[in-house]
Amino acid sequence: MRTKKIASVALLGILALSACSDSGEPAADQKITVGFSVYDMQYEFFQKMAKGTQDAAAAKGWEVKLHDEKSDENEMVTGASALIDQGVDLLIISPFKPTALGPIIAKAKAENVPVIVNDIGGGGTPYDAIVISDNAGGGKLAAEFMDKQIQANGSASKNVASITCEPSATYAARRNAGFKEEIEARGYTVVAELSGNSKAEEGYKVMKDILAKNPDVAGVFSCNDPMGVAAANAIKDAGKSPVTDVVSVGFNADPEALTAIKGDLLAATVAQDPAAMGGLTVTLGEQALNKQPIQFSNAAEREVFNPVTLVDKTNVASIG
Amino acid sequence: MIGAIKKAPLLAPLVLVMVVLAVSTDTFLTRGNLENVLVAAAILAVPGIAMTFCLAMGEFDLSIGSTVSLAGVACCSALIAGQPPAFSLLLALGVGALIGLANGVVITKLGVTPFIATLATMVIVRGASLAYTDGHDQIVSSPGLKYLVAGRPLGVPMPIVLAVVVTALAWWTINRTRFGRWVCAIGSNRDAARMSGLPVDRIRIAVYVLVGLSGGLWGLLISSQLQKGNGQLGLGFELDAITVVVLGGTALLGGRASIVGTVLGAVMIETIRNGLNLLNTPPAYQRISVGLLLIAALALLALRRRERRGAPRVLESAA
Amino acid sequence: MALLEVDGLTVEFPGIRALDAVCFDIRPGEVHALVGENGAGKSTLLKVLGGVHRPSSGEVRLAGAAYRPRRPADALAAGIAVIYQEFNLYPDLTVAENVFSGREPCSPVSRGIRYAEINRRTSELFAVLGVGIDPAATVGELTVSEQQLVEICKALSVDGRIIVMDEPTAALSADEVGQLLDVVRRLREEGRSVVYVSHRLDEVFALADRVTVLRDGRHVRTCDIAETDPDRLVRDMVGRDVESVFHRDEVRGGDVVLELTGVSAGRRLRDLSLVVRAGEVVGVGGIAGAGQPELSQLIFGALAADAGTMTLNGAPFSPRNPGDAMARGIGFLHEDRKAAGNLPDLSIRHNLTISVLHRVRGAITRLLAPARETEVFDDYRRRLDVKATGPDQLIGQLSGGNQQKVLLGRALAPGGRLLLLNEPTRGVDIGAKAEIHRLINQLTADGAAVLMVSSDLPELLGVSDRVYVMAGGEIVAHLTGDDRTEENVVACATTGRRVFSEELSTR
Amino acid sequence: MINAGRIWDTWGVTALLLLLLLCTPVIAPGFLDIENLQSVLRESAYVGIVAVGMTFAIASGAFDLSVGGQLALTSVVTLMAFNGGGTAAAVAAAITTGLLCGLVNAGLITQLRVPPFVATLGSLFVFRGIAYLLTQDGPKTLPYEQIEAPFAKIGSLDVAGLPVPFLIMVAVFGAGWVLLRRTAIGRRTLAYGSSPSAARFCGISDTTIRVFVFGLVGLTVGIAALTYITRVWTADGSAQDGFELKVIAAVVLGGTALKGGKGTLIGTFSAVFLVSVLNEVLVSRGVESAYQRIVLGCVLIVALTVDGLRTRFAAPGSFRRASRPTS
Repeated sequence: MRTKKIASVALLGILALSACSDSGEPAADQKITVGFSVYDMQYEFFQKMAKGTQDAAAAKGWEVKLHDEKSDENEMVTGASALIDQGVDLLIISPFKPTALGPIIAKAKAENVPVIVNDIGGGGTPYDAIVISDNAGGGKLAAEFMDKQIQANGSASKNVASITCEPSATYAARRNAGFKEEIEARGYTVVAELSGNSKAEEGYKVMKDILAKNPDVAGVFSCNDPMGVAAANAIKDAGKSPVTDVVSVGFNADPEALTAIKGDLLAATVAQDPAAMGGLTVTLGEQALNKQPIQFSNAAEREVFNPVTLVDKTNVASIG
Repeated sequence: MIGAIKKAPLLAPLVLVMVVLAVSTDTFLTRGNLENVLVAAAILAVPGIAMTFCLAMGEFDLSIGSTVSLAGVACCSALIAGQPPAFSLLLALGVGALIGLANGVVITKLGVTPFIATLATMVIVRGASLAYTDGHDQIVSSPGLKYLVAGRPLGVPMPIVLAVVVTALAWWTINRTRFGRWVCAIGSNRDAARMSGLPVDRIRIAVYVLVGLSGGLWGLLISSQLQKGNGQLGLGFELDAITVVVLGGTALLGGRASIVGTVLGAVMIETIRNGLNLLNTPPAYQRISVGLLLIAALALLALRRRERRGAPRVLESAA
Repeated sequence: MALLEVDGLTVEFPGIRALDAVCFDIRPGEVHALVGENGAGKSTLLKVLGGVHRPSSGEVRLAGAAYRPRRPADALAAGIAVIYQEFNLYPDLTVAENVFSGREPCSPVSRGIRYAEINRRTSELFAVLGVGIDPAATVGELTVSEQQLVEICKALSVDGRIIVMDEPTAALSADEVGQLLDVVRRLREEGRSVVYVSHRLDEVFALADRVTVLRDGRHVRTCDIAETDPDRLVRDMVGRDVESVFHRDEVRGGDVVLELTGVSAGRRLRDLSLVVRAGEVVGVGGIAGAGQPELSQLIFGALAADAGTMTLNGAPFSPRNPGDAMARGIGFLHEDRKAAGNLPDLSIRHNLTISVLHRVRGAITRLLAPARETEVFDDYRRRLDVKATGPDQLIGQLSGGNQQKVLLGRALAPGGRLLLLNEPTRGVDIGAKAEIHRLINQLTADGAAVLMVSSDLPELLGVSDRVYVMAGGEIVAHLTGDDRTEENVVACATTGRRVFSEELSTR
Repeated sequence: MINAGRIWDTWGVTALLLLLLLCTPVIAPGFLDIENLQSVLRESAYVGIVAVGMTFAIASGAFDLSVGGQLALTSVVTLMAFNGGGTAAAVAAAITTGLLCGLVNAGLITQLRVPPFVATLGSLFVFRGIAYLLTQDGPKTLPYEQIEAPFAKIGSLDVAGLPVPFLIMVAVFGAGWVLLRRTAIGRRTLAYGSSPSAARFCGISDTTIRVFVFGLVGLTVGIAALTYITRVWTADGSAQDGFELKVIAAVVLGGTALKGGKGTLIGTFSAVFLVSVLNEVLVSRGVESAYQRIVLGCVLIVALTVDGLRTRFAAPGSFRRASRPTS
């Protein structure tokens, strides 16, 4: 029993000792270091965003420290804080949970490190700027396209559906809200608004249920492409066309969506340009570092919009 | 009739839920919707049945969700590389079986507890799947693969055909063949099984291979639906498969297996999911209802068993 | 010509030599008893024969050829069937499935087991044994003695030439023992050899042709049963003289400690009335399943009474759980040491103090004080003469007798005036048995009251001052003085005769 | 032989951790920076705290699959309480909610007689479901304006160079050690896990143990939730998906056997840090997350293999439960 105690004290001692043997020299070199904390490198979208950021930074001769949040809010806070601890001059973050930005921003403020948020924001935190794809605007674009396509299909039904992500995904909620507002303004009814939890598997099942419940549904908007393409597959498996029978629109312009559009397996998707967004964050970061004023698209929220575009069969060849 | 109800205690609540849904929605009983439910249930039942073997043996396998992903990736990558569909399907099943074999060997030969061994494979296999795809979708457009979900031999959707065949085979195996009885024997008394000369390790490995195979098939069915494979598919599926078996009552029996219970469990879960979607209910309620259902069904079953014999035999840990 | 010869067999485990150059042989068609105290190496020998352990050196020859089983299946294939003390049955499978486990005949096409065939063959085997058990019944629902018969049936089904039984009567009641002995004789008539391991010398003398004594892993001697007698055998086993007759001190009836009046519990216990006084040992006998352990559990609060009243030391007593009973100072020893006695992952010290944790706490901190625990343990270790290497040994590492002493210590520790002892010497070797009896004597001399459930008739009659006999959940006899005879106990337990001596009969 | 086994049970993982720490200057320079070490100690706290409760659960022969749901629900409720009533309310809410969740589990197990595995699988769905319900309008957050609130500081403050969450974790481990080794209820928990039927005849009540163990798990979740949300400032139904596996893995890796009867908090403590240090080392080596998983999985298997092989080959001689003493 006693040996255990001694050893555990010893263990703590080692941890504490090694903590004291700190190298702690200030980062005095000239070269600017950017910390980039990214949502999850498992996704192509964020791989592209990281590439865009790294390329832009390299062009300026900066060094980039990359941190993968691995879709975990604890990892996000830990890793981003660690970047600040490592003495980065600028923090760019595409947060897994924007609501968890608070402690990171607080730490950055204390260390005088400017923070540029990429893609998803909110949480009421005083970051220096946020680059966002216009999620709500993208939803509106999707609604416009859907309306046009439904009319072109000659469908009489005014019933449409939407497949959302899990409630915690703020960005997806904005897409859905934008879509819903616009499509209802155009006289349609959203008869089903169900969650596919961002997962393709569930998007497929949910779409099947929607088709069973409202066989006359004329269009479906999915808040991300995995669910969008899955829903389109479900529509196809039910013997209908995801373009001419049930107008299927996704969001993100993932490669699978582009492939599907080319093959008439998806009507449209909303393209964001993650690489450009990454580049934009670096530009904004430089302005923040140099204390230059930033041109906000929405100054109240310190938002800088990166435009989204609608991709359908007509322009798919020019994308990606 | 009464005997049937006793053997499958889920039947009554299932009928009840169906009646409620039939009354409260006008679309539940349409042919298309019922087919939806049954197809989804069939896809869930197949791995559930394999997992039934595992739980009857007193163990469980957490790696099946990752197997789904890797098998799907294997199949789709092979198709993309221009391999014939038949080969690609077999490759996926082979990958599944191989993962099962690895589980079985680690558990029996290295003596690692199933919980940890399969947890580790779950992490490793998911990692392998992500590493191989580097996060990219493996998109295919293969009628051969599509046939697995969209095919309708004799007008019956292929997943249902598969599930019926698997159910029948599994029922026969578990109740009437040596292998099945040996699985139950191990679940009933592992030491005795060793002492009476059963090839315990080989049986356990075989069961894990079976679960791996079913994971491979599950991955194929999902990839067939979505026409793609990637590292994100099948997240959390292990819990779904185990839930179905637990709901079917096998976990409470320990040394007995209820294939019918598992199938009913799958139908029950999919019915509820479908019903809540038809009623436009938020997904939160879906989780709550599945949880409550699990507890209620098992509480009833435990109560009945307690009345019949002394203390309930219980799967408390898979050590 | 011997059927099986064991020559110079040595089995070593890390740190222990379980068997040391043991020689042993079995002739065709004989019952060969194997006796020895716990730890003498009997079970190890059986496990070598059964293919569980492999010998470090020495040889086993079966019908002249070397016999080296690598796993249990090899032993079965060679016609050696070992029935271990812990049954190797699957409670969830049917009788026939258990009997043919691993050797089920099945259809070459469907791979289906031929249930008709195994059920029929099982029935035939049971017919040979002279019993009727449904082959399709689930084993978990059978009684212990029926499960024992299933084990024997399993041995017959492999056409075992040599059937080895390890303590087959340990869990059986008197009449079931008789039935089992008949079965063994029948096996011998069929020309099979039986190795019979038992602590009960009366069975050995009733049954065996020859007997082999092991002590401390060594062979002591083998002889025809006619050439020896119980005293001699005991000497051989223990290596010294042991009182084989129970010696009970004179008793003075003290105050009533426990009184039950018309107590019932469901269908298992009906209208029980009994009295236990300070300083006396009250025995409870009967065939297995008559409700004796349930009676003790009811008094201990582990089984709820639904009618009747109990008093303890004159005060009303209605325990809702064992904790209540322990708080009132009642000690309890369960009959199944393995399943409901030992705490296998705990040290012997912790096994003992678990019943008195409130007494080993520090005064101020209210935390468990290891020093006080050790004190309590050392006290009982001395009183009970527990042989262990240290207080931190796991209980499973002790011999059965010493395990039982630790558990007795646990029962005594609450310090009460009433002890409920179920089968206090089951599975315990002769030396330890005598010590436990001596201890009971000593406890009652100090004024404790003991209620002892025992299926060992000599023990029941020898140790108890008064005996209650139960049948079908009722008390059917109360025997005192000269009425305490084996004949009375057996007759009352099995035939419906009722004998009430003294006070209860005048009620 | 036997002693070596017992020592490995308790100290094996600690040895591995020390070995890894000794190697870090070579394989991961920069790991020993003070901020980095603080970060490692801080980020593992919530896992470690719940692992204490889980060690008790597993030692009693059951495990609690619902801790992920409990953590999500407790975090959500705590944030709601904080936004409504400040620090005191938040702390009270965390402890009460966690405890309540645990008691619900205990109630299901003792009153409805559902085995723990099933009961907690069911309540996992239910707790998460309720957390989702409460956050249908979006995640609950700690507002940035509250940055100076004492509550918000819990997760980020250091005392004497040691992060507060880590200190809380150490305190919980200390309390847990005393509870397990030096109190009657702790001893009874071990006895119950060792043999429930024998424990019953030692006057140990099934209900008491279940209520204690699952209540304790809930309590630790409550405490963990405090350190967790003050770190991430947000919670919703999806918070820490898969948390239960993380915690159970740490406990088992630490040397607590799933069959019950044994529990080693020191092992659990080391295992928690073994996993996070390893993770940190892999990250600092720039290993991609996919490969990180593979390495972590392999380490799990290797660590448990040593234990598995030891019990397997030691079987005939050491008197473990698998082979009983012979007579």
